[in-house]
Amino acid sequence: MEKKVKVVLGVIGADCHAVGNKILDYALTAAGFEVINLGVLVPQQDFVNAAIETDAQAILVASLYGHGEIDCRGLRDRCREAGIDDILLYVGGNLVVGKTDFSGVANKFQDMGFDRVYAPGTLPGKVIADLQEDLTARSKESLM
Amino acid sequence: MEKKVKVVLGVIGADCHAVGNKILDYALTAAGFEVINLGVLVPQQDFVNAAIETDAQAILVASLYGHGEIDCRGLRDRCREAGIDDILLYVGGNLVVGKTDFSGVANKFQDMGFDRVYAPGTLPGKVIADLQEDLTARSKESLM
Amino acid sequence: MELKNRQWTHDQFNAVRQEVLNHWPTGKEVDFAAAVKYHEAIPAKRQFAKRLVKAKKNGETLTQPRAGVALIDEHIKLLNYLLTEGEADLLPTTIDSYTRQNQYKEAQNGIEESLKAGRSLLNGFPAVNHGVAGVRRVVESVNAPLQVRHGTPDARLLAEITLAAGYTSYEGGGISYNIPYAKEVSLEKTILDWQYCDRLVGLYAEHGIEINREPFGPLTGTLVPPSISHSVAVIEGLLAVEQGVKNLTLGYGQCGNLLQDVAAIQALEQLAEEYFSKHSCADCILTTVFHQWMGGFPQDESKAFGVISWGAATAGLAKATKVIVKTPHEALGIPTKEANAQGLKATKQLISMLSDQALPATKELEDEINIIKAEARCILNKVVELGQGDYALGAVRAFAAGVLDVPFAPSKYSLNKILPARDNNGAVRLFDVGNLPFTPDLIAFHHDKINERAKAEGRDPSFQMVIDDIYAISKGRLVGRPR
Amino acid sequence: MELKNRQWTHDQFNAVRQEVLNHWPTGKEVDFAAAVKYHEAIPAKRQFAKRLVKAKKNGETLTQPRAGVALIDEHIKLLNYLLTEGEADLLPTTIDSYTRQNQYKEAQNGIEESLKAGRSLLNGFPAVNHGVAGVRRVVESVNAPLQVRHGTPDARLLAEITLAAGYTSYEGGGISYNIPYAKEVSLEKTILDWQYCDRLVGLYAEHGIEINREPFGPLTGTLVPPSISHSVAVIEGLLAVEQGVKNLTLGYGQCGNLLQDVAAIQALEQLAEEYFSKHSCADCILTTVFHQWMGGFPQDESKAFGVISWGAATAGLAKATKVIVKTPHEALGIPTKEANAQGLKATKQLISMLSDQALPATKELEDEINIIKAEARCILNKVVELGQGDYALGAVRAFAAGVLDVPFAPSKYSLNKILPARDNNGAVRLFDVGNLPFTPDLIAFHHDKINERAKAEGRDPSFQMVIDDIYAISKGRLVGRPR
Repeated sequence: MEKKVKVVLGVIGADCHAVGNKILDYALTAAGFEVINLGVLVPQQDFVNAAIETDAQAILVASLYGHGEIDCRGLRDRCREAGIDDILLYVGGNLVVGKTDFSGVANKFQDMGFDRVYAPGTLPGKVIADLQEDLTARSKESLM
Repeated sequence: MEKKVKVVLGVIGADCHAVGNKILDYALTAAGFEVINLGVLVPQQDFVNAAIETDAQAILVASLYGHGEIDCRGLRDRCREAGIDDILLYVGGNLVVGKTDFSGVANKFQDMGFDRVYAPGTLPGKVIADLQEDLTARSKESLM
Repeated sequence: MELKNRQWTHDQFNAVRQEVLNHWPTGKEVDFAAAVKYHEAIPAKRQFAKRLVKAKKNGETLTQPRAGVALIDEHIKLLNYLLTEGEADLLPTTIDSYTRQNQYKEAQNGIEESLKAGRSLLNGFPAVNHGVAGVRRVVESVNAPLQVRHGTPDARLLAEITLAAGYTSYEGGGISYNIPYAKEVSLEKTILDWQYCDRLVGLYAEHGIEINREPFGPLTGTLVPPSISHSVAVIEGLLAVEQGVKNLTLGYGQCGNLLQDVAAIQALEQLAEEYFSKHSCADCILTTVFHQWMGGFPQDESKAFGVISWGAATAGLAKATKVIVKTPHEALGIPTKEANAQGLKATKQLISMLSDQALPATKELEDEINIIKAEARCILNKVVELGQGDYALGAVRAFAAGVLDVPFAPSKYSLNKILPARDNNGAVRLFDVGNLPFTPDLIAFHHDKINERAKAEGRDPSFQMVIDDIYAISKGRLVGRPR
Repeated sequence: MELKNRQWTHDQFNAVRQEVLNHWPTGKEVDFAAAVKYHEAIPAKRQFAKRLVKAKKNGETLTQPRAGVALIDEHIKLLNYLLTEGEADLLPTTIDSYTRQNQYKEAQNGIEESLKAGRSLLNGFPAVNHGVAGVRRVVESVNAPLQVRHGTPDARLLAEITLAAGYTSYEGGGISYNIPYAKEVSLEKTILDWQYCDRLVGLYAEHGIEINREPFGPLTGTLVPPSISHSVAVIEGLLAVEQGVKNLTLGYGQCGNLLQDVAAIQALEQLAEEYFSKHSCADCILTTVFHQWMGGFPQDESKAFGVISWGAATAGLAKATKVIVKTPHEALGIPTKEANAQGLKATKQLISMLSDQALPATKELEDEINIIKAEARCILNKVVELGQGDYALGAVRAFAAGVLDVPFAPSKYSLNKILPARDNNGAVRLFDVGNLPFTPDLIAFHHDKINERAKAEGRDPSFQMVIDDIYAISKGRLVGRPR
């Protein structure tokens, strides 16, 4: 039996809305991933700790209450410090308050070290497809 | 059998809305008046002619499309010229466009020679009561 | 010409046409053969009839605003704004008041004054004055199906010009654009004039051009019982079909009681199908239009949104093919384009949210549908009897006799003997059935409904109820309860 | 203290009270005897319970907004604006997030920062910090019934202060303010803490002061089937009554399908009456609250008006005793007072217009009511069985077993095994019933409803439907159809 790829999932910050989290958990599990779901109200360090403990290959961060920039800044550094610099970091949700140009938001989060940045309303299927693509690319790299 | 008091009723100007006119016709008739209803689209002179022909004691003018001031100006003069200077002149409806202070509107129409000026939404019962009061006052005057 | 419900011959039509096209200089621009060619090139997505048929098939309810200004470029801008920002499915061109009275000189003056003023001084688009070439600029600049909406008793030249210019739908009818819009114009004249319009649409149909026709459903817009407006709609539909119209939209104006309104839309479609098949008009495609609340509106915009939304919800639950949308400025006069788009968007939201629901086909709904149909049958059968088999003659005689009677109509040709009032649930009933040829059962039904309300209010049934109902809406209510 | 659904003794209550009143310095201001005197002087028209009872008797549906800012004077201005301009019948005081987490220091900081900034930097009114005297300034400046609305798992001190200050209604419950609002707080703790709040209300009742209590109906606000939220409402109601509460408002959040929503409000009242009389709680007066759409809102204000109006119409047709109103700014965060008043006015307009109508009591409505009641009975009877006759213990065990299960709840104490999805008409059903103790008939009912939709969509029933439903509202729709 093939070993499942593990991903850490959670809602960062002080928001209790769990709908997207539950949906993504279900969809990722159905797509064959092993999901370590930290639920809501998750501090940065908990994401890193869970990734190390479970040897996960990706951290999927959701932020829903508009303070994503503050909550997410420094997460890549924490990963680096913990020795998992190469882990995939994805982020999505309502990353800023109100309507703003999304490409600016995406650039900002990419500069903060996120590999993928999703606009509000992104479907789980898109995230899964990206994850499979990025993981395949990595395994090819490691074979070279 | 007592002879009924006659009143002339009509919507002045270029408006086709007949709801209030029909309501007032019905209510006045039920209250014992004989109503000469000229309907909608009535020019000033038609009100005066109808009052003379029928020996009416009041002319009730409705104006619904906001141009009441233009349409009603000079009606009292026409009555004077036609020798029915003492006829009761009432006016009501949406006399001006938009929301305005009603007391200003009432003063303006009183200056134009109207005995009673009604705000939008006045109930027929009020008009009937006023009519009965004014007619009683006049008949007392004529007995003195 | 003698009034009869019979298709005009080409000779009859052409004789009148010569005269009509001379009413105003732009009439000379009308070239029928060229117009047919022009229509042939109009893509399906801009054809009113095709869009309605598609909506009916898919169970959609389409949104349509009212809108029109004096000048061509401003009118194009307005329509495109309502299309993109308002997400309207169908677009109108509302005609100005002068054109409605065939006062083309005054309309011309309005155009010139508007040019000087830099804003529209007319309350609609004077299509006759702009002529075929001018109107085509609108047709070619707006990527949506376009309809002429007006209120014109004699709309023959307007039809010639707008249809030649590529409009694919035309509102109005010989009864529905007379009784609520005129005082002393005879029904014979308006029915004849609208036979002309229908025949024109029929001519286009003979040349393969499908143009949608829509009698004006709401009539006076105030407490009109569904069976009355439905009877007029069916008659105007039959007259239109006789002249060769192949695509018809029949309308109804919201009364405010959900059950009655949903029943009314369903009864309208069923009645039309029944009478059309009875009179071998089965090749005409039928759709329905629901008019949001036509009575007085609250001045407060939020409250107006409430009224608009209730109309939208009812249209959606009734599954009307389209809904004519009001604006939050309704109480204040002609709306800004922004307010117009707001009404459209609120409506669109509700239509979408309710797209998967209908009011269930319960016994209560069925009963209400049956009442409306039974009443309309009484009227329609008496109309055809009075007309000795002819609906055109019958309609004229029925209005004279009060067999057809529209409450609160300004026209002296409406007898004005019936008195509508709301029942205890806000449905529109008849406090006085006047001369309507109802069966004793139906008369008793109305009587009982009014009595039920009277009892609930602790007063005797009286005309005061009618008065109270008229004034109720200014207090935000449907039923005028005693103070 | 051991968890049991039994009225706390005075000794038990007083022991805890000493501790609670010491959580923050303002706790010392609470003087129960003085508070009772204060309440005795509050006129009837400012008493929440009395206003609700009157509304229930008259068949009214009252409007209530959500609103709260950091500073007392600004909060008074806000409430008075919503009263006069928004025509609200009932007024709230929404509590800030720090107070909800018992972080009174942070709330104090928020007050000071707000004073400096000249605008509210808190998302609600920090009633604990303002203390009894401060809160009374609000009570004495607003001429309407006032309720505390929050989302506080441990709301004991907040209850002591606001009730002593003269508030006459208090929202929340041991389940409904835990499962959707917390992640790791145990149900035992929150149920005990809410027994305290209920007992406090019961103490006021013993002194002749009637205070309304309202469990939070909508839970997570996303695809919660009515039988789930109703079961929680009945349990919280029974727990409250046991502690001496005499006036209860049970709530439900709009699902969007008219028939289901109207059925839900009626089923809620019937179920509560059934279980209350079964458990000899018949002297508690019951009313209902309908929450307008709790899911995602369109950013466009006109579309938001549409959503608000649909909630208002449903509340009116369902004859709920009150409706909690959203604002056209819902999608954008905390609304301006103007937007709040707009939502209230649109709602008021529809409530008034529909005051004479209800959805008729058809067989279809009856069937839907019966389904909801049958499901809730399965759950409630299993809860009491698991608790060996005790609803408090039963609730804790039921959540552990998935007999009670709230979809999309953040709390780890909700098993999260059930999966809701909409049926072909947009009603919320269960795609996966998880461990809910439903009869085979009920399970088959849900299965059939989901299959009916799957067939209409030409796909197999799958979790994709749940995902599509969640995302549907962003496209203005209820049911997420395949692209």
